[in-house]
This record gives sequence, C-alpha cells and structure tokens, in this order.
Amino acid sequence: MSSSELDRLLADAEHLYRDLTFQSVRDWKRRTGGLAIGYMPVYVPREILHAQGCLPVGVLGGGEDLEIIRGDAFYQSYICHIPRSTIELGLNGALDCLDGMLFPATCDVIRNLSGMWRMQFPDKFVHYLDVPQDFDPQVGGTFYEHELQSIAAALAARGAKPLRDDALAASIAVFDTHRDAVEALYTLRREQPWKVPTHELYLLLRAGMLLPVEEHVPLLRRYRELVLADAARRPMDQARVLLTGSFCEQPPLGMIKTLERAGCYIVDDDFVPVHRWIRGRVARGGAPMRDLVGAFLESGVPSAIRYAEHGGKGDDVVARVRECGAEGVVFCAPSFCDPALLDQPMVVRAIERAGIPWTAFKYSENTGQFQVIREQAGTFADSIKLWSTV
Amino acid sequence: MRIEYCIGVDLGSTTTKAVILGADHAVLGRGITNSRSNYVVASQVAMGEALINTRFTRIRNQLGHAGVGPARCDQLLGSFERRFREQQYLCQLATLESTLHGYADRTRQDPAVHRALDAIVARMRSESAGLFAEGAARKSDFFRDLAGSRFHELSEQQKEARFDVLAGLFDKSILDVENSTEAVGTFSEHARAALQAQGTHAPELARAVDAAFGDELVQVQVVGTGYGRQKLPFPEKSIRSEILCHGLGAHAMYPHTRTVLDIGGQDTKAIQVDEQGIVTSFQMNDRCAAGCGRYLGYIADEMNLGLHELGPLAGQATRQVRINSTCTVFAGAELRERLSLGERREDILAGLHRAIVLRAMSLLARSGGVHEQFTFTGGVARNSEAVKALRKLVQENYGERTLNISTESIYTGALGAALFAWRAAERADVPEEVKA
Amino acid sequence: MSANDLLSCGIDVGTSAVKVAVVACPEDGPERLLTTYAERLRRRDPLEVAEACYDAVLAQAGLRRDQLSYVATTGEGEVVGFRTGHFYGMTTHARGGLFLDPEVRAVLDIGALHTRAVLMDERAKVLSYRMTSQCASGSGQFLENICRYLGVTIDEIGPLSRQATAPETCSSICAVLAETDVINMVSRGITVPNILRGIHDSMAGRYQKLLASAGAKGAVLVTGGLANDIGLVAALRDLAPDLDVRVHQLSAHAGAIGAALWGGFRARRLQRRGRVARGGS
Amino acid sequence: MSNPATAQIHKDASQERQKRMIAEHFHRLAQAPDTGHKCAYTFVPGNLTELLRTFDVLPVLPEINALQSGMRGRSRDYIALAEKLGHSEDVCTYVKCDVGMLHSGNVGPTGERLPRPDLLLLSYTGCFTFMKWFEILAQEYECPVVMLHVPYQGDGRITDAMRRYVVDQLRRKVIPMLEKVSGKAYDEDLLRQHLARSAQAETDLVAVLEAAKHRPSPIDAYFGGVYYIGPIFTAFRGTQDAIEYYRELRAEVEERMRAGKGPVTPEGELEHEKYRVVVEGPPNWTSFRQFWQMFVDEGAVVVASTYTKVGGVYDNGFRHDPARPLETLAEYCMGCYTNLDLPTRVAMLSRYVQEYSADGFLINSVKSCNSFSAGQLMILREVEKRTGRPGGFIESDLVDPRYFSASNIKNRLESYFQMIEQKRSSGAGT
Ligand SMILES: Nc1ncnc2c1ncn2[C@@H]1O[C@H](COP(=O)(O)OP(=O)(O)O)[C@@H](O)[C@H]1O
Ligand SMILES: Nc1ncnc2c1ncn2[C@@H]1O[C@H](COP(=O)(O)OP(=O)(O)O)[C@@H](O)[C@H]1O
Ligand code: SF4
Ligand code: SF4
Ligand code: SF4
Repeated sequence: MSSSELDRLLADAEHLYRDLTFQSVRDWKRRTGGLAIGYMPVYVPREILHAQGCLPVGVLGGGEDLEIIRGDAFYQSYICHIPRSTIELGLNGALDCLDGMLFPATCDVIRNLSGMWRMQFPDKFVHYLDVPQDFDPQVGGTFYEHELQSIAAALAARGAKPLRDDALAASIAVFDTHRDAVEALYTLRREQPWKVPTHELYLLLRAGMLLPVEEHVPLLRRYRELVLADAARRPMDQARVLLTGSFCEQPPLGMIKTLERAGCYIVDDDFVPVHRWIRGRVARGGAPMRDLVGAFLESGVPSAIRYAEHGGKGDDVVARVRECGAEGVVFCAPSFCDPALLDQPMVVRAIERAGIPWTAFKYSENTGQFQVIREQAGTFADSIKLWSTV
Repeated sequence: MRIEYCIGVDLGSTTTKAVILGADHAVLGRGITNSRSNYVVASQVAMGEALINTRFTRIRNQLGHAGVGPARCDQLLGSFERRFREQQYLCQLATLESTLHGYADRTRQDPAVHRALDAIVARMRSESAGLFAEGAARKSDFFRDLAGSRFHELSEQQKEARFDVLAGLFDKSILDVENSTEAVGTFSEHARAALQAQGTHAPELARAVDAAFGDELVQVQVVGTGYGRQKLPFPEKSIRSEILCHGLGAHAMYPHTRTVLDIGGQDTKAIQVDEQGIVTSFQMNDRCAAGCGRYLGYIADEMNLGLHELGPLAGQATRQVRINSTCTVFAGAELRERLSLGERREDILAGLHRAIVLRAMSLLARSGGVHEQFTFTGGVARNSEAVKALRKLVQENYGERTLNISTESIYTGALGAALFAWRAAERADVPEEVKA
Repeated sequence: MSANDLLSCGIDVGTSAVKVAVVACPEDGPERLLTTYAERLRRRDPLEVAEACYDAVLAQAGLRRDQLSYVATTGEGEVVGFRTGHFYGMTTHARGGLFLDPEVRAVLDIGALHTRAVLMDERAKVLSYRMTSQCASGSGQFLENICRYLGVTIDEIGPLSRQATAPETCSSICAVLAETDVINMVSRGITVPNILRGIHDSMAGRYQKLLASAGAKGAVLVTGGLANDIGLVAALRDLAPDLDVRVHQLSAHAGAIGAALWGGFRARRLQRRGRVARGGS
Repeated sequence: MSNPATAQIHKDASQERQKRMIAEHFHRLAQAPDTGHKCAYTFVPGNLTELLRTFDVLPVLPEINALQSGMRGRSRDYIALAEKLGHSEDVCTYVKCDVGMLHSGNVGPTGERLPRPDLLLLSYTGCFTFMKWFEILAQEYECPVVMLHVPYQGDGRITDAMRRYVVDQLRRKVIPMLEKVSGKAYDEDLLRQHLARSAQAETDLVAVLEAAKHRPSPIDAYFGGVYYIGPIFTAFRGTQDAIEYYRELRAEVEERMRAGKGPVTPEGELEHEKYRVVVEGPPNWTSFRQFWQMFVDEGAVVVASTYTKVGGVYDNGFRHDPARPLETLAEYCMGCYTNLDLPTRVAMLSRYVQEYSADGFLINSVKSCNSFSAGQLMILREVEKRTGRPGGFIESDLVDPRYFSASNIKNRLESYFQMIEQKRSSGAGT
C-alpha cells in the first residue's frame, strides 16, 4: 500500500533530520571520495560546489535533540542558539566529515563564527562568503563574481575539481530542476494543505540539506505522487497562515506540529530558504557564472538579510499572502535573531496597512515547551475560524 | 584551657555556614543554619552552632584523653548529640507554640484553632524522641523544615480548623522563631538537659562535658563571605569575595584540585585554581533560579519531599524524563503535568537533576573546562543524584577525572574565609591587606 | 429556564485552579449565566478535579449531564475526555470579559503562570494580544511564593498592600529568588505592606507594558485569579491612569464563562446545521 | 551627567574646546532648516565625514544621539516607546533608543531639535544592524537613501576586489547622490585637503592613546578614552578644530606623563595606579559614571581598549592618505574595529595586554551588540592563553538601564581584582 511507502519515506527523512552524526555524508564520501563542504544558513550558491564535485552539506544547528555542553562556553545567553549548537557539533566530532565550512554573510553572529571556526579548527577550510548588498551588476555583481571565483579556486586548491563553465552550466540545470520540484510541493500545499502537512514538507526540505541533489529531486517527486494518491488525507476546518521569520535558526519539529494542531494550515513559509532563495530559474543562456550572479542580484528573495530600500520587504510579504491565500501571518522568529526581529516592525506595518491579521512569537531550536505558542497560535486560529464564517 | 581560633562565615542565599579553625588551621567546629530575613541573626546562629560543634570536638578530645576508645566515644557522643539536638528542637518548638498562639490571638481565631494548635504541637512534642532516635532519617537539619513538614501533615489531618488558617499561622510564626537567637537556647542549658535525658550512666561523658565547659574560646579574627557578604556585620576589610574563598577552601581540602564547581542555592560557580589555591578564572551564573540549588528545593517542595530525599529517589530511576521548561516555576508545573500523565516521580527527578548538571557543565566549559582534580562543593554536592550525573557527564566530555566530594563540602566557602582570617591575623603587622 | 434555552458548560482548567460556569443561551436574546464554581488544584490531578468540578457545578445548578448541549474546555482543558470542544484561553477570556462588562474592549488575564493582554471588538473578536512567556516572574505564582515567605495568606495580600505608606522597589526578577530580595527587605525593617505594594508596583509595571504593547485603550477588565487582588489592581490603576482598569466579582471565572458562551454559540450553529452536539461526545 | 565634556570636575583647555565644538555643531544642525544646510544621517564606523564636508553636508550620527540619550537618562523611555511600537526586546538598543527619540520630537543631546535628514547615507561598517536601522529610518523619512556596502575582512585582510567594490560604490553611487542632494560638484582637491587634516589629528590621537604605556598611565583609555575619540569619530574629522583639539590634548597628556600623574576621573585625579587593564567592548552609557567609579574604587586604570577603535583603527599605522582619496576612504571603512575578523581582534587584544603591560583584560559584553559580543567568550580564552594574564567577563548593555545590574557587576569586578591581587601577592611573597 502506498501509505506505507509514504511512511517509510518520511521515516527516512526524519532519520536524516535527527542524525546528528551526519552518517549519510560519511557514506557519500566513502562512496565517491569527494569533498563535503558544510555551509551555514542562509544562502550559498550550491551550484558552484556541485560543479566542482563537492557535496554541499547544510549545517542548520543541532536542533532539539542536541545537548549543549561546551557550546554555551562560546556564547552569552542573549545570542541566538544556532551558533552554539553548531560549535557543539564541531567539538563533539560530528562535523569531522566535512572538509570545509562556508559562512555566508547572514548576520554578525555567523560572520563572527567564521573567525571562531578558523581559530578552533585551524586545519579545516573555512571561508566567509561575502555577498553584495549592492545589486548593480557592474558593482555588486563584479564583487560577487570575484568572491565566487575565489571560493572555487580555494576549493580547487583543497582537492576539488577546478571550476569549469560546462560543469557549472550542468549544475545550474540540475538545481533548476530541484527548484521546480520544491516549488511543485509548495504549490500543492498551497492548493491542498491537508495533502502536505508542513511538518512533513519540512522534513523533506531538511533531507535536501544532506542528500545529493540527484537523490533529493526524486524523493520530492515521489512524495508528491504518494500524497496525491492518498485518499485518507482530507481537509479540516483550519486557518490558513503564512509563516515568516524562521529563515536561519530552524524551529523544532514539535513547534511546527504544535501550530498545525492548534488549528493552522501553514500555506507558505521560509524554512530552509536555501532551496527557494532564487525565484524562478537560474539558467538564462548567458555565461553560467554571470547567470548565477545575475540570478542572485535580480531574483533573490527579499529576506531580512538582504538590504531593501524603502519598504520593499513588507510589500513582498503582503504579495505572498495574497498569492498563497493566507488568512493571516505568523511571525515566528528565533529569539535574539537580529535580522528577523529588526525586520518585523517594518513588515507588520505593511501587513496591517493591508488589513491582514497577524501574530508573533519567538522560539529557539531546542525549545521544548510549546504551551505558550500553542495558546497564541490557537487563539489566532480560533479568531480566524470563529469570525471568518460569520 | 585557652584556645585561640579564627572563624569564617559564609552567608549564602540559602544557608549560612561558619567554620572555626584553631591556630594549627585544623577545623575545630562547623555550624550551619538556613539564611533568614535577618543576616545578623543568621550569622550569629551559624557561629553559635560552630561554637557548639567546637565544644563537641573538645568533648571528644577530652574523652580521648580519658582513655575512652573510639567506638565507645562515637557511641557516647552520638547519643549525646542526638539528645542535645532534641533539646534544641524542643526548645524551638516551645517558642513556636507560644508564637502560634500569639498570632492566633492577634488575628482573633476561634478557640477551635487554639485547640488544633495544641493538638498538633503536643503530637510533635511526643514524636521528638523518635525523630532523634538512633538511626532515624531526618528530612533536614533545620527546624523550619523539620517542624514545617510535620506541622503541615498534621494540619491536613486534623478536623477542627481550616488548613489554610493553620498554614498561614505557621508561616508567620516560623519567621519569628527563626529570627530569634534565644529560640535555640544555649549550649550549657541543652548539654545539661541532654546529659540528663540520656539517662544511662556515663560518668566519663559528664566529666568530659564539664571539662569542655572550662575551655576559654578566644576569637582572633573573623572573615565573612558569600552572597550576603555586603550585609554582614563585619568591617569591610574582613570581607572576601566568595569566589576566592571557595577556591582557597577547596584547595585546603584537596591540595591537588584545579577545578572547583560550587552549586549553591542561588548561584553556580565554576572556578579554576592554580597549585596554590589562587583563582585563575571563574564563571558564575545568577539572577535566575533555574540550574541552582533552589531549583531542587522548589521541586522538592512541589513533590512534598525533603531535600535529603530527592537524590536517593532519583537514584531509583529507570530512565530520564526530559523536562523542557527552563524556568523553575514552569518546571514545577510541567512536573505536575508529567505526574498526572503517569510518568514516574523517580524518572522525572532524574531528568531534573541531569538538567541542573547540564547547566553547570556549560558554566564549567566557559570557565576553562574540567581539570584534574575536580572538586564539587556547595549544598548540591550533598545530593547523590546530582553527583552521579556530574560524574557521568564529566567523564563523557573530559575523560577520567578524580572527583572530590566531601560531606563537609557545603562549608568550603566558610573554610576559605576562615583561612583568610588566619592569614589576616598572622599578617596583622602588614596593614591595608587586600581590600574587599 | 425556557424550553428552547440551550445549556452550555465551560471548564477552565488552570495551573492552579479549575473554574466552571454554566450558561443558558436562548434562541434569541441575551445569554444568562446560571452558576459558577471553582476549586483550587493543590497538587491534585487536574483531570480529576475538572470532573469533580463539573459534577459539582451541575449539582449546584440542579442539572444532569445529558441536559447540556455543549461542554467547552479552555486553559489546559484539551485533555478533558468529556468535552465537546476546546477554545484557547485568550478567546474565552475575551468573551467572558465582554459578558461581565460589555463596555470593555480589553481584558488583562492574570493567572498563576501567565499573563495575557487581549484586545477585542464589540463582539469579543480578538484583535491583538500579548502574553508573557518563559519566565514566571510577575505571575500569580510569584506572588504566592513571596506571600508564603512573608507568612501572609492570599486573601490578605490585597488589603495589606493598600496600607502601604512607602512602597519598596523590588528589583529581583526571578519568581523563585525574589524571596531573597524579600528577606533582604524584611531584614532592613521594611514593613510587609510596603514590600507587597512594591511587588505589586513592579508587577503592575509589567502588565502596563503588556497592555500598552497590545495597544489597549480605555476600559480594561482584569480577569483571572489575580483580579481578586485589590492591591495589584490599585497599583495598576495608579500606573496606568490613561486606562480605566476594572474588575468584576466574577473576574476569576471569565475564562470558564467565555468558554461556556462560545460553546453555546457553536452548539447553536451545529444545531442549525442539523448536527446536534452533546456533552460527552 | 548632562554632557560628556562636563563629566570631569577639573577641566583642561582641550575639554573646553571639545565642549564648544560640540555645542556649535549641534547649533548649526538646529539652524539647518533656516540656513539651508543639508544634513545627512550616517554612522560612526565607516563614516565619510571628509566626503560629506567636501559637499558641505552636515553629518548627524544617530548612534551618538543614542548614547547621549543613555547618558542623559532618557533612553529608558525611548526604548520603552520603541518596544511599544513593536520593536523586539531582543535587538540592539541603540536602534530602539533612536526610534524612541524620533517619535518623541527628535530633540538632540544639547536640547536643540535635530533637523530632518536630506539624505540617509548608509555607509556602514562592521554590523548588519546598521542596514536594518536605515531601512527603518527610510520608512520614517521621505528622503533619498544611499548605501555603501563595506565588505567584511573575513580573511583578516583587505583584497583588491574589496577595495575596488567600495571605491566603485563611492564613485558611482555615493558621490553622484551627494552631488544631487547638495547641488555641488564633487571637488577632489577639497577632499584631499580634508584628508590631510584628518591624518594630522590622527597622529596626535595615537600619541595620546599610547601615552598609556607609561607607568603610571596619564590617561584612562576607556572611560577617559571615549571623550578623546569624540571629535575624530564624529563630525569633526578633517577640520581645523580637530587638529587643534588633538594638539592641545596631546600636550596636556604629555605634560601629565612628565609630571608622573595618573588619569583624571570624575572624583579627581587617580593617585595610586593599582591595576592596569585592557578592556574589550563598548561601555555602558546609562550608568557610565557609576561604572567608571567601580574601577576607580579599585585603583584600576584602563590602559587600552578596543572600543576606542570602532570609528577607526589608527594605532596600526593607518592614516587617511590625501594621495589616494577614495581608496583611503575605502580602507578606512574596512579597517574599523568591528569589521575585523576574530583572529585579528584576538591578536590586537593580546598585543595590547603585552605592550601596555596590563595585569589582565576585561570584557564588557553588551547585550545589544552581536557585532561585538558574538565570540567574546572565545576571545577571552584565546587572549588568556596567549598572554597568560587573567581575563574577566562582565555583562551589561549600551543604553538599556534594565541590563545594568550594579551589584552584579561590582561583585564580578571585585572578585576579578582580588584575584589579580592574590596572584600578585603570592607571586611576590611566598
Ligand atoms: N542534604 C542535602 N541534600 C541535597 N541537597 C541539599 C542538601 N543540603 C543542601 N542542599 C542543596 O543545596 C542548596 C543550598 O546550597 P548552599 O551551598 O547552602 O547555598 P548558598 O551558599 O547559596 O546558601 C539547597 O538549595 C539545596 O538544593
Ligand atoms: N485574592 C487574591 N489575591 C492575590 N492573588 C490571588 C487571589 N486570589 C487568587 N489569586 C491568585 O490567582 C492565581 C490563580 O489564578 P487563575 O486565573 O485561576 O490561574 P490559572 O488559570 O493559571 O490556574 C493564583 O496564583 C492565586 O495565587
Ligand atoms: S538566527 Fe538570526 S541572529 Fe542567529 S545566526 Fe541566524 S540570522 Fe544570525
Ligand atoms: S525563568 Fe523562572 S527561575 Fe528564571 S528568573 Fe524567571 S522565574 Fe526565575
Ligand atoms: S549592533 Fe552594535 S555595532 Fe550594530 S548598531 Fe548596535 S551597537 Fe552599533
């Protein structure tokens, strides 16, 4: 029966999600002998790594199961959780399988972490990936291209294949299919949220942090087929919400489930954003590197970590709400996450102007108590439900 | 005999400890009481207890001189001390009784309340011998806890007056009792009564007690430390940082120690010391009760247990239940929830102990890790389960380490303070010593 | 009670007490509150207490279980087996608050662990809210702990606080460690009324912030157990002169009343749709 | 304390001068709506003061306003207001203080109203929050915004590509925008003249800060230091006033040094220098004086600090170079302290501990600022390891008085200094 295949598929994805030893990465390395390169949120151009024969490995902190013992020695209480659990993973050996780490320009915390990593793990390849906040192809574009070339060169010096145009073009094509597959699931969830519970979608996205893209695409497609065929998944009377703010430190699975149980259908979100960072396709028929840079400059999502002049952000959220037919917005940001929390009042302003109800709460990746969140989400769902039908 | 001594007082948030050192820096006596609303009283009581304990030490010495063998000596002293404590308890109980009635009068309670109080106190009085019988397990060393738990049990059982009223009266009265130095009585008074109560003929004991009475105890210097040290009735130069005292105290007990963890009622400290007991780095966490001894105290209250019972009970766990709340109060609520969902008390407790130790682990990491040898002090070191969890986590994260724990570890800070007192006394010619 | 009255019971399972209410909802016309009941948990199993309270309130109202059309839970009541449906705390406190005082557009629910400021419209639709989280400082439990230490019973808190002459600022933020602060104060000779009022002031400060950040204006009804604390309410009034802070003698039951009312509302709807809800389903 | 320049009881000529400079500047700002002076809001780290002056545009520095609000005891209300407007408890309090001030009439530190910006010049260095800050301000003001993105020294160095990126932005974005706003053409020679004056003052500033190598130190390089960096970090770099201020200051400090005097503190001169420490991290502004006093009470002098490098690191030899006007501005921006990677910060602190013969170093970790704080615990251990001197750690905040716990900080400082003392006495004695 198909549901058991579905169950197995999900169990596998959950297993990957909970495996704090990165066994799948170790297996991949044994199989292929390639380099595994870790990267922190939010965005790195995986196409480059892929074209050089490396496995991009998303490192999204330690999640809810990791006990922090030494990581707290690195961070004060008022700093978000993800860097401490990442350090913990580094110290407990879990990340030994990585040949290097990329720290994209996400925020001051991740930026500083790059230097800490270099001091703590002097033998490993560490690169701080600066991304431009100037989106002029001549200015920011030139800088970014240079940055990408220098990563490619550094990786090659560490034993990766040198970056070649044809390989990069091929990698861009593979990731374009991946983007399509992810988008297809998001579309399905938007249309029939009962078919694609968000905690399942989330596990699938997370699997994509570890699996080679060639394996992840079929997984996404198979899941879609299975749930479409699963007649047991029937609609319930739930409120449709867009969830925003969780782009870096990831919420615990229990929190996503709590939201769903409290009566919300999440119909759009920004979990694991590397998958959906670039809207549409990257390949545009130019030189592959220029295409990749151009896509970043022109089609990158207006996330909190990207500079936007004059209110662009709020407008984008409003547009997304309309597009996914959400009845409300849930801001769900990591505690102490500067980019997300500084953005929030600006976005709130825009959605209030648009008359969209909203609610907000904070979490950390190891939050284990969801009572407050449940109550807030429940009240929010209650009010949408009780009043939308009157 | 004239005996010179220095005394160190550690005014903790939960308990106040005093240690008396003779001129050879050997410990003569220790005293402990719970910290209370009046710091002056708390330190007086602790010092008084330490002096009493010093007398006991002297009695033991006298018995030794008189040729009494160690086994007999233990037996004599043990029963003498139990009787002594019972006298103290009865004395405090009497004060409590009159205070209770006083408050009942003032709040115009009806006669049934007085009758209920009489019945409860009478019952408690009748139980005192049992409470202090040989081998009896007591919930705590403090009158507040001993009397409190029994009072509440008896109040719930009894029919004449409402529980709320009785509990309210107790809460008021116990404060007064605690805050009076008289309520504990004096050494001589209790010693005599204890001798009498002991009944059995032990002339050697009576002689030793008399001799110990004759000693003239002379205080040379006093140093205070601890959470409340700024409030101690001592001159400023007699006050030392608790971190330094803990470092020095631990070093005195275990000269090879390099890392010290102290978990007290309100704060946790991780301290690194060098081969001379000098602190080289430290970390402390405070402001939030989660992860400190008070957390356990609170949980014990929630479960209606004594502090002494927590560890052993948790030791019987078969698995560890993860309690997610970081806040002590929420943890209390979560715990009730878990209990009602059918989790076992033991398992929940084991999880809680681990949670505390995990917090301490991160503090240790922050202070520079765990080095050989490792010493665990503070009230929580008395808790067997906390020790077990700590041992395991240290082993997992830092490898094999010698773990020093002493039954006297709660006195570490006071011991350090007393050593500082001797230093000051010995260097009295060096003016303007370390300014506190 | 008229024949087409529909009866609904609300059960608010709190962390420190269970509150229940029964309402009668006529076909048209205003709902009527029939009776309320409450019991403190005192470390008993909340489910058992909830059931006992349910029976007690029915006995008090002279009703049988099968006469009720809806049993609505709120608070921690999601696990109550005999419920018909569940509503979340802020939804019910808004409804209950509005029922008790139709002029208010905001409620401040102060319970044992959490405090919530809820804004609503004239139909009790929740417009916005703020609630405390993660830390129990300033909660009812916090106050209870302190009182235990001071040897004051809960009912005495309010009146004592009103006698304060020179409130002492309370700096400690922790609900557990605040007692050390209190020890300090007592040892400095500060009187109990001044201590309590200081604590009330600092709690009121938090609530005022909560209300302000929720955007409350005008009349606010305090609900939840701490509405009974006249000292706290007075402190809040002093601190937030721009708000009209009110209490109702049934404030502590607002959640239960609200749940009962929403239950009646849903039951009526289900009835109209031809699906009859029943207690125990 | 109402104004930094009045903090010290004994006033040197340089202090009087600084006070006058600041008053004049704020007065000019207040008059701007009438005089038609254009104003740009911009930030301290990576500020382009010389370039602004070239277009005769006056800088307004929201961070300075925020810290002044903290010192004047206004920040609590401002922050409360911002939080009420929906800003999170967790984020940088400078931003909230500024937002609160803006919504309370935008009255500056001298009591005069600040002008609305004609331009938001987002030239930001070393902190992502700046970017958000101006996104927020851009919502409040209908004025042009120009952004200068300064890349981070992720590898501890400035590459050609980085320099080119910044210069390109200056040339193609910032300068044209300034021309548009001011109506003046870009005059590179004028810029060179400003830069030459900057370099001169910078040399004197370095001499002042390095005077602390002397024993006893004639200055406090943290609490006193924040006054010394005032002019050069804010609106005055490249002015004649600044040159004179630093010349005067340097002479005064050198005189104190010759006379063997200690630093001037709020309580008068510190006579007995008992501990020498290096401090990392910004100070707390709401209890600035109390905080300083805790050091004074212990006889502790701060001999070097990193905070005095946030608006430019000069003691490594960097000077504004009139020969390469845009490149030098680019290098200046990229070289500010918080734009340095952690290994460089560790090296810098270790060097300070050694060169300034410090007994130890202290980190004041502020809740607001991830740019400074994320990683400080590691810095602590690394510097301890490299120098063998003990490190201390205290926590507070910039302008949120809720996070300044005096008893807590005092307790930690006391323990810290007693620890140094104990170490010292046992080293010498037994
Ligand atoms: N016999 C005991 N068994 C278990 N825990 C104990 C015992 N005695 C004290 N404690 C724990 O120690 C804590 C008090 O530690 P202590 O070092 O006295 O603190 P402080 O120095 O802050 O007063 C109590 O909160 C309690 O959790
Ligand atoms: N008269 C009173 N004065 C002060 N506090 C009171 C009073 N009556 C009840 N409380 C407090 O109210 C709280 C219970 O409120 P409630 O709303 O029932 O909470 P919950 O729903 O979380 O159980 C308890 O903490 C109790 O101490
Ligand atoms: S969670 Fe936010 S603050 Fe933390 S590292 Fe990620 S983006 Fe930075
Ligand atoms: S979280 Fe709980 S234990 Fe910690 S400060 Fe708050 S009330 Fe106290
Ligand atoms: S985070 Fe730090 S550097 Fe950034 S604006 Fe705030 S105080 Fe300044």
